[in-house]
Amino acid sequence: MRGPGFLESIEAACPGAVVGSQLEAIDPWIEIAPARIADVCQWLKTAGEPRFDALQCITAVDWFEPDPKKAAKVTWQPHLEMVYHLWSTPARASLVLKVKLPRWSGDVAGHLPELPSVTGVWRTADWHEREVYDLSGVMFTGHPDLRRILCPEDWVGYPLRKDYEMPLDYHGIRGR
Amino acid sequence: MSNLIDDDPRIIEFDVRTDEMLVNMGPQHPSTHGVLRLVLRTDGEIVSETEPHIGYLHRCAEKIGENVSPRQWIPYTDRLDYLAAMNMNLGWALTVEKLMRHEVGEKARHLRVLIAELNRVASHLVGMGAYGLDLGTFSPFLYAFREREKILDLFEEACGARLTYSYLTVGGATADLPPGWLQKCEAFLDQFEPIIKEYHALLTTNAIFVKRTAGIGVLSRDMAIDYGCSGPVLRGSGVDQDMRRDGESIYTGMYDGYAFEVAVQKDGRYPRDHTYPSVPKEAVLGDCWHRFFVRMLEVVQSMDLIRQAIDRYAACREPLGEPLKLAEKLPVGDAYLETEAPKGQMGFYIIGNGTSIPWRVRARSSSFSNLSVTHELCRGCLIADVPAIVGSLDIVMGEIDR
Amino acid sequence: MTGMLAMDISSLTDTVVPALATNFFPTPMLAALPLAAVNWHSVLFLLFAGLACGFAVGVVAADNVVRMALYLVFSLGATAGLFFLAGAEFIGAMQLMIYVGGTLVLLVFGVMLTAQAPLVSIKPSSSDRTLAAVAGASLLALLLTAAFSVDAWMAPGTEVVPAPSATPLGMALIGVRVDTPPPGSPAGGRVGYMLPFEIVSVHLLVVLVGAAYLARAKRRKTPRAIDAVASAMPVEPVTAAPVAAAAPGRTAGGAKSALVGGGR
Amino acid sequence: MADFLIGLGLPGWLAWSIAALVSAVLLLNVIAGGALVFIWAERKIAARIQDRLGPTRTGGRFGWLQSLADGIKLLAKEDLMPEGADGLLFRLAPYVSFCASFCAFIALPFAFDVVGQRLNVGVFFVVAVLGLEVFGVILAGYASASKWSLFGAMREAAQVVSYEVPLGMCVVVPVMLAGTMDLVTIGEKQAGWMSNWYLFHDPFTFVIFWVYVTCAVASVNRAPFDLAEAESELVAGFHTEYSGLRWSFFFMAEYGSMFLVSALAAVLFLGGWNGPVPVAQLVGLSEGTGDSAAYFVRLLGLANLITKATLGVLLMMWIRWTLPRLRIDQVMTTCLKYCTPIAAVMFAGAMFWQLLLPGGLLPGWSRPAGEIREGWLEGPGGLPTPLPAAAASSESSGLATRSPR
Amino acid sequence: MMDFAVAPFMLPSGLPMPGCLATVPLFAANPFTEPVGVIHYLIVGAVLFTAGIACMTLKRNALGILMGIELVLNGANINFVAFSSSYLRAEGAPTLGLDGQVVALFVILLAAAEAAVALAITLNFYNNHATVDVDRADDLKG
Repeated sequence: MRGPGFLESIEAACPGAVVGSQLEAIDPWIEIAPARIADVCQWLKTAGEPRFDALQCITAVDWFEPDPKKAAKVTWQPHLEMVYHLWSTPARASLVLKVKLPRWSGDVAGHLPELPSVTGVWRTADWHEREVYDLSGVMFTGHPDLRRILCPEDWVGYPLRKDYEMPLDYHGIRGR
Repeated sequence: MSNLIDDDPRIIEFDVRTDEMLVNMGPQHPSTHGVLRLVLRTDGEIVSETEPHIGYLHRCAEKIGENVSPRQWIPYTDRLDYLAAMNMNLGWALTVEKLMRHEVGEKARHLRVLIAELNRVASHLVGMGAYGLDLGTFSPFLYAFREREKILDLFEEACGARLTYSYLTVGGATADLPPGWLQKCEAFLDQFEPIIKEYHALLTTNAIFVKRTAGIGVLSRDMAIDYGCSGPVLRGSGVDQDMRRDGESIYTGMYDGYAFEVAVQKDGRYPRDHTYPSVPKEAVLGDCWHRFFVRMLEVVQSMDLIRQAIDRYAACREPLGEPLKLAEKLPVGDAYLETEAPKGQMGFYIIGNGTSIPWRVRARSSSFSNLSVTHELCRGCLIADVPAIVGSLDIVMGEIDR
Repeated sequence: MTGMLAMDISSLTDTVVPALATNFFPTPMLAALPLAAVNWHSVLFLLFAGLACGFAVGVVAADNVVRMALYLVFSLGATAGLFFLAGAEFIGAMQLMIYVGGTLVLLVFGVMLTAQAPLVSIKPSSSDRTLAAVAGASLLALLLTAAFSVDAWMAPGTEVVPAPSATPLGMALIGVRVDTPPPGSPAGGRVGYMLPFEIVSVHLLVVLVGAAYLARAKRRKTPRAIDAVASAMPVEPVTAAPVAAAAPGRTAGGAKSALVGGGR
Repeated sequence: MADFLIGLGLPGWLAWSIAALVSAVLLLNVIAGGALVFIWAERKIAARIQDRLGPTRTGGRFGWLQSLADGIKLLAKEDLMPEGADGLLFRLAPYVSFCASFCAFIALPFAFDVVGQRLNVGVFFVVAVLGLEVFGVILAGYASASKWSLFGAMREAAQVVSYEVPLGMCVVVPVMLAGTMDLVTIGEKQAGWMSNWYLFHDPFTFVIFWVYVTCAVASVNRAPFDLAEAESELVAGFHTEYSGLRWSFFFMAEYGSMFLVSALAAVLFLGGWNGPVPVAQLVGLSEGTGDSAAYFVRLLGLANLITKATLGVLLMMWIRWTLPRLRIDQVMTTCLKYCTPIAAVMFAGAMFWQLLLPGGLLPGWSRPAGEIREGWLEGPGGLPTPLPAAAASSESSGLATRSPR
Repeated sequence: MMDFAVAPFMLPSGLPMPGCLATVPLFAANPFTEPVGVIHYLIVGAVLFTAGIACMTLKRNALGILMGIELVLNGANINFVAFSSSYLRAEGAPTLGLDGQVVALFVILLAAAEAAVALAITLNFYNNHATVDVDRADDLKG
């Protein structure tokens, strides 16, 4: 059961979860409400047809234009976007889910946006979410062991944010 | 005396009390491939818990991707999986072409198959040699590198570099193959064919190798899919998935017209297994031995693909075609593509915003997910098994830490 | 260890004609040598005895239990040398192999297993030390007076090189006494050791099985983390589940996004 | 040697002490020289197996001075000691290990009666002293104050101690066949054609030889059994913290015991100094016919034994560079479940073979009936009766030129 | 053969004066040239025996006591071998002959067995009380 019918089946299964969709893009995607991402993923993995039993990749994209001149011409509002690439092994089909998050929760700089963790659905999400937390600063609720994975434990700041400033020194090692 | 022990709440363990030891393996440990640090919680010889610490080789290549044009980022993809740089370049080039909906010519397509499969052979040779090193035998490592040197000579002639090539780029390749290269490649394949039997005799059917790998680190089918493992690690557990056949049409299109079988155990048997050694009886599907054996099958399969690519490349008359300009404008939109790199499925994700600089670049590493399975596989094994298991996953730290 | 060599030397020393030596080396060097004929057996005895007693006292004096074990190894090694010097070479080799090579390795294993930081060196208080020294000295004095009281033991040895004792010992252990009765011992009374030999072998078996049973890994009230998990590890059945859509040999059309529609 | 010095007019005891000193230094040179040659041979063989050249330039032609270069490097290297280490034990460990492997050379015969000290319990003494080497390892592991070296030391100690059992059983078979533990007599009884070697004495001894080789390789910690310095897990095991001269003592002890174990195999199973073809007998030379002939026969014997021992060492090197390493529990299972039971069964088989077919299978083989064991004749009714004193000494002295027994 | 007479030092009362022990001429002339007799072995045996007893009393570590036992057994062994050796036998004095060596052999074997059991007990003790300090082994006190 493919194509537009698939979209309806998701909406039927999880009413109110699908916020938007874009079917003409190179990789068509569906936008999911932040609070419902875990339920949709659970459904996709267990009840959906075809079963999406593998999570390929979780990416965090920081839509924020630091340069004021360009910021004026930009059409979108500054926000943080989570992109989930799923894969169905039996049906060899791919699916892209997107979730829009505020850059900072409650627009208070420093408070990380919240998002329910999908570690319960796919075990591989454990490390992927730790990397997104480490590099882009997103708090995953329900994650068993949310620590920095690539940067040192006591690193300050989230490198992949557009407005990230490289610290001048770290434990005496000069940054620039 | 015995009842005193039984009901005494203080006494929990009766065994000879060896307190749990936190033992560090790495980051500069000779057996882990590159700078990986494994913290083992051991009780005597038995490892009760393994925790990999990564990030020692983290260069934040993705941040740099947001400041350079796609063709300028090609050298960074070389440094991800430095043992199979050609496959990395190919993956990134295809992703950008997918975003720009650009089709490369026939000659470029066959050239890419030829070069990518040759690099897969080189990468698997390193994997085989290093695995022998992990299990304590030094000679296979040198046999493997002797053959790999010949492949590197071929690459050096093609693009001038031996490790980080930046040869396959967006829109084709930087330069066409020099005359006489195909004959040299064919000569290499002819003399390499019988040597595969040597590797099988040296390692695959070696009684001690089987004892050290068969039945060790068994990765079940569901756990492999659940942890996002891919490539030989996934196929070693019996999952019939290979991106060259099941991937996106832009990538499988490259292999259009190639006779090609996925090297995985279908209903209990490997394809064409009459020429390879039989599966030892202790080997369980999904253990270290099967992962190793799948890699050896893929080497033979890749050599077959290379021969077909040579004939098709020679048949193409028209010139190779120019790669895209350095500062090519990227359309608005995003594209994600997974290609079958030697270590597993290497995913690239690009978001274009109309300028020549991408808005976001993401590299999904196969070894990153393959390594995340270690703490499941190493639970309850002996210390000597940890390098055997980590070695069988064939991980490269450059790709994991990005 | 080179005790045997000394025995050959000593048995030959009395056959040498000292006069022959002097005319060949008229130089004063030879005359300067004060010792008439060094009895190598005595020199080696002094060496090994010194080692044995020195390291035995070392064992008592040392506080670090690992050092005590090391001194004990050297002391028993020197005792093996003494056995060789006394002509009991089979017992010397047995001491080296069973005692030093077996028992003490067991002891060192025991030390390694229990030598956690606080237990490695337990210092006895100084009052205990003096008490032990006094008791030891008095016991030693008592033993030595008893030893010196018998005149027969005081006389020096006759240095009769004994016949090799390995085979007679072996034969004695299976009940056939083949060694000629030593002069002066009662003629008949030589008894074979068949019964004690069998008893010791059974005894060893029982003791070692008992010791292994005593030190076995007993059942646990709360299973160790790894036992619980190891049994729960999901191991797939050997045959892979057949994949639903078996792909034809050639590469079929690429994967489609589920949203775009159109079958495989 | 001693008679020669006495002839010079030195007093007896001085002559004997110099003779003892000379033979001790000679034995030390055997180990040092052996280590020198074997280090070079190991590099060359490893290279050949791995399809490369190995050292070629040091010392001119075939890089033969490579070992000397290594030696100088080791001498120049600083002898480090980890700060948490137990000073006394750390310094003592290499010497304990080296002395154990050196002591065993005392009882090893290189040709007929060319032996440091002809012990009546030769075999037993060698196996006993081999067991002492484990103390050096345990001390090194404990004194290096690091978890990994302690792991390595414990593994090796457990392995060596448990492999002593099958090793002892394999060694007992040739002793049973020869009737004595004296290595010189064992070698002497295998004189003559190759068929007299104990290896071909009966099928059970043949199997026991291969079990001996496995246990020897394991008890010397080589090849598939080298758990102690399993680089992949323990980063060189117990001698991780050693460098410079101390490390070279462990190295020399390893090569010394490798040579020793293969020389013991040669004497026990491969006829020691008796070549496959009894050249000396064919040419008519033998012990008794004059001094220079005896000297030549012994030289030939020495050459035979050295070649056999070196072949054994080369075999160990060959195994090392081809086979991967076993896990510690697999090493233990091979010892307890394979080596020991096979050795026991073969030992029983050899015993019954000896009992039922004393003369051997082929009637042509003439084995002296009523084997003389250590001077005890088979008396009436099979009960061994002691030889009359005179006969005993003359019988054995016929063979030995000078030992008074 | 030069033999040496031993000055009688026994007092008529039979009890030797402790002070005079040091004056007993063990080696009449020079220890390097005089042959070794049984008495020298007895001295070494006595020293080892005493060291063993002192070690057993002094050490609070269970393994220290075990080592003391080993020393005591070895002291006894030396005496057995000394009496059985014909080399050390004085003129006409009877020796144990082979019996001495066989007994020493059995002592060595049984010491191995004894050490195994003792270690098993020590490990068990260590296991249950996380210490081998013997003074702490007071569980059975009333």
